[in-house]
Amino acid sequence: MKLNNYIPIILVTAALALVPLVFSSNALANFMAMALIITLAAQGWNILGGVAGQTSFGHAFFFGIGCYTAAMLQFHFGINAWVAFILALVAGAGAGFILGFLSFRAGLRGSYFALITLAFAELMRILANASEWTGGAAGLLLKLKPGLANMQFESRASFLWLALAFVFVGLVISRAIAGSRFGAQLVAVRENEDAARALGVDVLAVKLKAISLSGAMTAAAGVLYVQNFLYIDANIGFGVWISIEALLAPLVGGRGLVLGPLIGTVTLHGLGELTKSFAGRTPGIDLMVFAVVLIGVVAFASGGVLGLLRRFAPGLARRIAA
Amino acid sequence: MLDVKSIRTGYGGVEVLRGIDLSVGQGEIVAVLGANGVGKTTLNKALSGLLALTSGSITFDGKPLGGSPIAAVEAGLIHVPEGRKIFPNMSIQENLELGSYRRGRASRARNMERVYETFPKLRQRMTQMAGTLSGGEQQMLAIGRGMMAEPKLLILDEPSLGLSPLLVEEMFELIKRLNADGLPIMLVEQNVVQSLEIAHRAYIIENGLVTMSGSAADIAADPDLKRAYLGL
Amino acid sequence: MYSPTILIEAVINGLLTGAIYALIALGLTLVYGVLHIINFAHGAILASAMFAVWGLKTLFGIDPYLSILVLATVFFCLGYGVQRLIIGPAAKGEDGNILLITLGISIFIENALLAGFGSDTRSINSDFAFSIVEAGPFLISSPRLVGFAGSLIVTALLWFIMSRTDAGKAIRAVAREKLGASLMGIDVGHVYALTFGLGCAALAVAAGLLMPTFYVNPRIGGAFVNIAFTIVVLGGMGSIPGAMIGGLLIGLVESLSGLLLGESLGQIGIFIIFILVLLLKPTGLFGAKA
Amino acid sequence: MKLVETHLNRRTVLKGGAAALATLSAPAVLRAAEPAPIKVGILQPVTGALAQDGEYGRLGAELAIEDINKAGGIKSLGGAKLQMVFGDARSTPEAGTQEVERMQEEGVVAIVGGFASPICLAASQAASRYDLPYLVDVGVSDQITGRGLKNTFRFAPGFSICTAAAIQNLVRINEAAGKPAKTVALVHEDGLFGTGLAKLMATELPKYGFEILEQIAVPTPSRDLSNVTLRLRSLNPDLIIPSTYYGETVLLARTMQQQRVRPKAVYSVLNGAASNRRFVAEFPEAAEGVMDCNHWYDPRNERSKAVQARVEAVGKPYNYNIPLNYSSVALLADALERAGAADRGKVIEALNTSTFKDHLMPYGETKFVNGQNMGAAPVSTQVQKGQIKVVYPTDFSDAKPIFPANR
Amino acid sequence: MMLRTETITMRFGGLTAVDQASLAVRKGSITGLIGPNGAGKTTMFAVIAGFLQPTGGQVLWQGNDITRLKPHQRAQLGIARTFQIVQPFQGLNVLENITVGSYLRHPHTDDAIAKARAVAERVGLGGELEQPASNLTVAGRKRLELARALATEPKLLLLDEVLAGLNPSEIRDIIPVIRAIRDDGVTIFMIEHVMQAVMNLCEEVYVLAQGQMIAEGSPAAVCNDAGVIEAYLGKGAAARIANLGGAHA
Repeated sequence: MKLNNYIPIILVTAALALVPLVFSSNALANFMAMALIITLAAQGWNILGGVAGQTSFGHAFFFGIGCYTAAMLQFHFGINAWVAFILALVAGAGAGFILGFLSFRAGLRGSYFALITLAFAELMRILANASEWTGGAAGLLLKLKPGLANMQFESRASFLWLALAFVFVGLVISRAIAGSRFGAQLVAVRENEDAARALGVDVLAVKLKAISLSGAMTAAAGVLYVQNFLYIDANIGFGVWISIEALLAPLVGGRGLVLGPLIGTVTLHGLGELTKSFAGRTPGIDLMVFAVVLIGVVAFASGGVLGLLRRFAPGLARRIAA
Repeated sequence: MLDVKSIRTGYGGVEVLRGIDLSVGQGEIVAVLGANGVGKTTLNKALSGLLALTSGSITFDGKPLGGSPIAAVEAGLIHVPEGRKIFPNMSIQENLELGSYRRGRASRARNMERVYETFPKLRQRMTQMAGTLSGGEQQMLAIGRGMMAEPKLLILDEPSLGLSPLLVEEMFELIKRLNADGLPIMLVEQNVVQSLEIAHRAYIIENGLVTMSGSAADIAADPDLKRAYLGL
Repeated sequence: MYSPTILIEAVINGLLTGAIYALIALGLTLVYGVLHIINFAHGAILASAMFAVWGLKTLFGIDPYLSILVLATVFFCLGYGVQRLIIGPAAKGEDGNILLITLGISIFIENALLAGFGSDTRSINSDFAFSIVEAGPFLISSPRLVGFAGSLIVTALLWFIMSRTDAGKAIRAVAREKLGASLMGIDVGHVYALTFGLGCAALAVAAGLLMPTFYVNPRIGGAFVNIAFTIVVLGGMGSIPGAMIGGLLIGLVESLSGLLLGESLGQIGIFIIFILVLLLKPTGLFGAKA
Repeated sequence: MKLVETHLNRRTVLKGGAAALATLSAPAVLRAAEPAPIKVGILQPVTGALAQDGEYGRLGAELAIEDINKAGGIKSLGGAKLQMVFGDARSTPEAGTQEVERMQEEGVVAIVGGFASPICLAASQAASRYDLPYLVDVGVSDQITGRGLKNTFRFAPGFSICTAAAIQNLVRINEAAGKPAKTVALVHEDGLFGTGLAKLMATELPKYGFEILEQIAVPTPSRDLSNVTLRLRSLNPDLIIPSTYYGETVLLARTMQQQRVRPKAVYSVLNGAASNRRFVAEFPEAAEGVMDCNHWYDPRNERSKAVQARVEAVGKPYNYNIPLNYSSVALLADALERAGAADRGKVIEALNTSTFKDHLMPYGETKFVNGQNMGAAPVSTQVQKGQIKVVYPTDFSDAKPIFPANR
Repeated sequence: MMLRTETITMRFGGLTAVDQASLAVRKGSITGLIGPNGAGKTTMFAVIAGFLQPTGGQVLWQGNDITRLKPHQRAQLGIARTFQIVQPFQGLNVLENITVGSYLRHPHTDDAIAKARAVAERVGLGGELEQPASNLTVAGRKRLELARALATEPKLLLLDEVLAGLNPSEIRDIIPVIRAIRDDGVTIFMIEHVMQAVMNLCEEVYVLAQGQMIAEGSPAAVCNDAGVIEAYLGKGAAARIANLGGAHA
């Protein structure tokens, strides 16, 4: 572990942590907290979809499992929020392992893998919408009891810092992976499974590790969501929106790169706010602009924001993308 | 017929052809020979417009050849690729029909009759899926499909590849027959001896350059030939 | 247990619905089979076609069945243009890019519909929509019979195009052997656009057949896309007969499981089929080996 | 307190709108004599899946603010005008929360709206962090007022009030007609709303002599309800009670019409379509005779008629979101008036002691118990000759129920 | 014997790619596998390295049956292969590419990188460590392919046409590298078309044609085998070449 590699991460995190101290806007803090939750989900996606190259259309599967595990444990059993959080991570990892075991062993790749993740997310959405345990379509509501023990906070800034801490851990994990044997094996599997096999990489095991880790990370984002809004229903937890958010951010920010999800989320959500501000009263205009920009980004800046940076400011890109 | 002047090209900055000159005249069989990986397939891709040139020129039938496969086909330069590249999900009949997709459509029926005469085996299996044919039959189909476009020049890329010795023999006989009707053929092969037996002229390519050229008989007699192949 | 009459009628209903599903899946499977991409804009394009049918009827009083001819042409051209001018050039051949672009197109269309029509659910009222054919004890909805017939006709037409015309053969050729096809002088970019256009035209027909009995809102595509995915996977990605038979099967499964297990559990059944097919036989019933 | 002029026509609406605009955009100097405006947060989803409902809600709130200001603002505060701070909840709870934070920063004194239960749940909770009064407009979930949040109030009836009233109304209507309906089939969406309702009906209705033949759950969205109709046809119930969303109800009604399923009555509860003007306009035949127990305005209320005229003059249907939001804003204005200060604590207090009556709804006096207005109740409506009529309770009805319906 | 295959048969559908092929590679040797295109050489390698499960026959590693082991397990045992069509990890630079190999025996990053650097040095890529793999020339990629396999510290190295596509001077440069690898104790089994290299390097050569093992022996002996010449140059070639030889003698 070379500290040098972690400097950009520390700097970015520190800069974000200072925001609520500089601007005392709760709306801003709240906006950032939501963006960070999505960043965390996207970081999970990025490990599997970006680094290991297994594109998932259904990360809502993990997000929802995180949401519901945390919510149900607290709601039905009154389990401490932090314990529930740990168990939600385990559930996310387990869900990843099971999904991976089934699909990777069956040899699913590319579109087929993407579709099966989608199917699992949808299946869970229907089940969560119908089951009494999950509160059905009305969802589950947690009691508002601010306090560190309950993972709830009076001030918006505190929650932002909590979310930031998670994202920071996510960044550190991603960075550590990038410089490790596991990371090298992930990229090898992404680029060429046969070549990886020839070099002694147990491809199935590596993919299973990746999907479990990815599942746990995205589940953590789900827990944060629940702790922030104290409410969850099937369309939030297992809805298509989070699958898309988790996938778009790394693709826009820079697929497979440590800071890709964070940069992507900030770009997309910043863009969303921007288009919303000049869209006027007609609903939908803002997202139309958003879609045009998205297509434009793909057409003219494949490789994402970091890819652009590489082209125009290679030095800077090197330093931050490491 | 075909005139290639010092063409250079390659993939992603790696130069594979380093200045090749060659020509094919009316009614000729010209063999382009060389071991694996010397750039024969790259040469074919350049000729048929799949690969852009970095420099050099290709003149076909007196006119410069545009840089797309469509232009090449329209001009009558038909390339039967290595590995046949037939359409496995379609019947023999359909494969042949697509041979005249861009050229020779008007006389499709007549040409098809000709192909079936040349390859009676194909006629028997007209409705069979091409993917279920044996290697030799697939090769015949690929050539037949090329003939459907009424080629002015036929480039055959490794037609003997993967065929049993008996079939290889048959294949070369066939090439000779096609040429006997006046069709110029550029034969790209690693099967030296048999290629030289039927070719009028030959080029030997090594590492993206033509290292020997001349009449087939001269080349066959050249002791350097064995060196080029067996490293002796 | 239900009486045989009900069971038979459920089977008929399932087949009638399944045929429309098949038509929607047709475009998806065609595009996947040839371009090897999953078109995320499929549902949004269906929604826009349904709005077009609704608009023609509401504004100009054009019967949905009449508008099919016009809309199929228009949507063919639109699809051709979108692939040729947007997806093709912007994707630069990378799967990840295509995914993002079709996603972007889908967001664009859905929100354009929202901006233009609002989020309201709309439907068409016509006398024909309520007419039925009485066959013994069975009451069969006429518009759905028309839908069934229309779907079969389109499938047959598509089958004819694919097997009898040069353009169709070129599409099949490109689907499996791009290099060989371009060496025959087939313009791969054109074939891609043609395929995309055909997929969109099939959606326009589906829209015309659906609207007399269904409703539309900007997000309606989602209701059909998942089922279309399931059909495509079940029938084998890229297979036209697979889409038709898969559609009928799924329609049947949905209808019977809805009747016997309840409508909600029926939906779960469909996803379980989806997952099982992917895990056990990813090539589907008629799919070619990868 | 007068909220609305008695004579209204399209021109005055337009003029009023223009005047309000002029006031807002007038230079500060000209308004210097007036007290500072009171900011009121209006939260509605105007993009996303619920956009259309959000637009109606916004319209209702806008009309109310316009009327209050024209009538001289909040008099106890020196005629201070209300100023709308609008937030788009984008049909998601998190966007709703985000807008609450923004409104809080802009200094609103209270928030009205939310529309959907999930948005209301999340937004009212976010507002509770700042003790910001939150008036729910539509969201019916019992959880909204069941959490003990001091800041959250709901003017409209919640789920349990609605269902209790629905059952009671049905029983009365049936009894009055000589109990023609005995057998019942329940068709409900498979979410908690529909399932909960069905369960309640299934336990309550038999107490009144009804026989439940079947409970049929349908998913949202449904692509095909032929089988459901098939089962209904074979069951041949006297009464069909659907609790589904708009699209499914339309589909069901049309399929039933097509398959010639003609029960003695269709009686729906909190249904997305049966009291929707678009449905009635587009499918007059399928809609005819359908009854619904739902939010509805007081058809005899003159002010409601006036607001309805203004809404219809701009080409919008007078859906219940409009009077509900209108009334909620008026309720807030009344609380401000009585609080005598734009102070959150005092407004909450004033709401808790509210006896507000000047609303457009068929409710009695407003009386909040744990945030729920106990004076609120749904009414039973019926589509009669293409018109949605209130048929029960008789205190508010403008037509008699046709039961059994001649379908 | 380090490696032995016994009557390996590999069928794909109706096609028999390898038919009852047996061979043996002696420890410390450089053994060659030659044959015309499409003879089944690469299929044979895939079977040995575990990428294909043979339809029939056995693969024996130091006397043990390893026919059922997975590729990564065989790599663990010490069997490394290169690919005929080089397959660098495009997203990684040269050093990282090699490190994927060296991680097999060195789980710690620093050790793995040190090992990778040493291997890169040895195959002559020392100057291009930071280059993206996609920037390398054909010769560079071949070296990278070799380096990656070497970095797994194999006992047996399967080289699939590492010389194909190189020019004579590049070939001259790489031959000593291969020999040095053997001298360090790595047994080498190579598929090669460049006969000059085969002659130069191999002690023992197997000839595969149409999926069948048609000859084995020293390179010189094999090259003068009439069956081999026919397999290579076509029917009747042996006689003609014999004539040519006579003419020049």
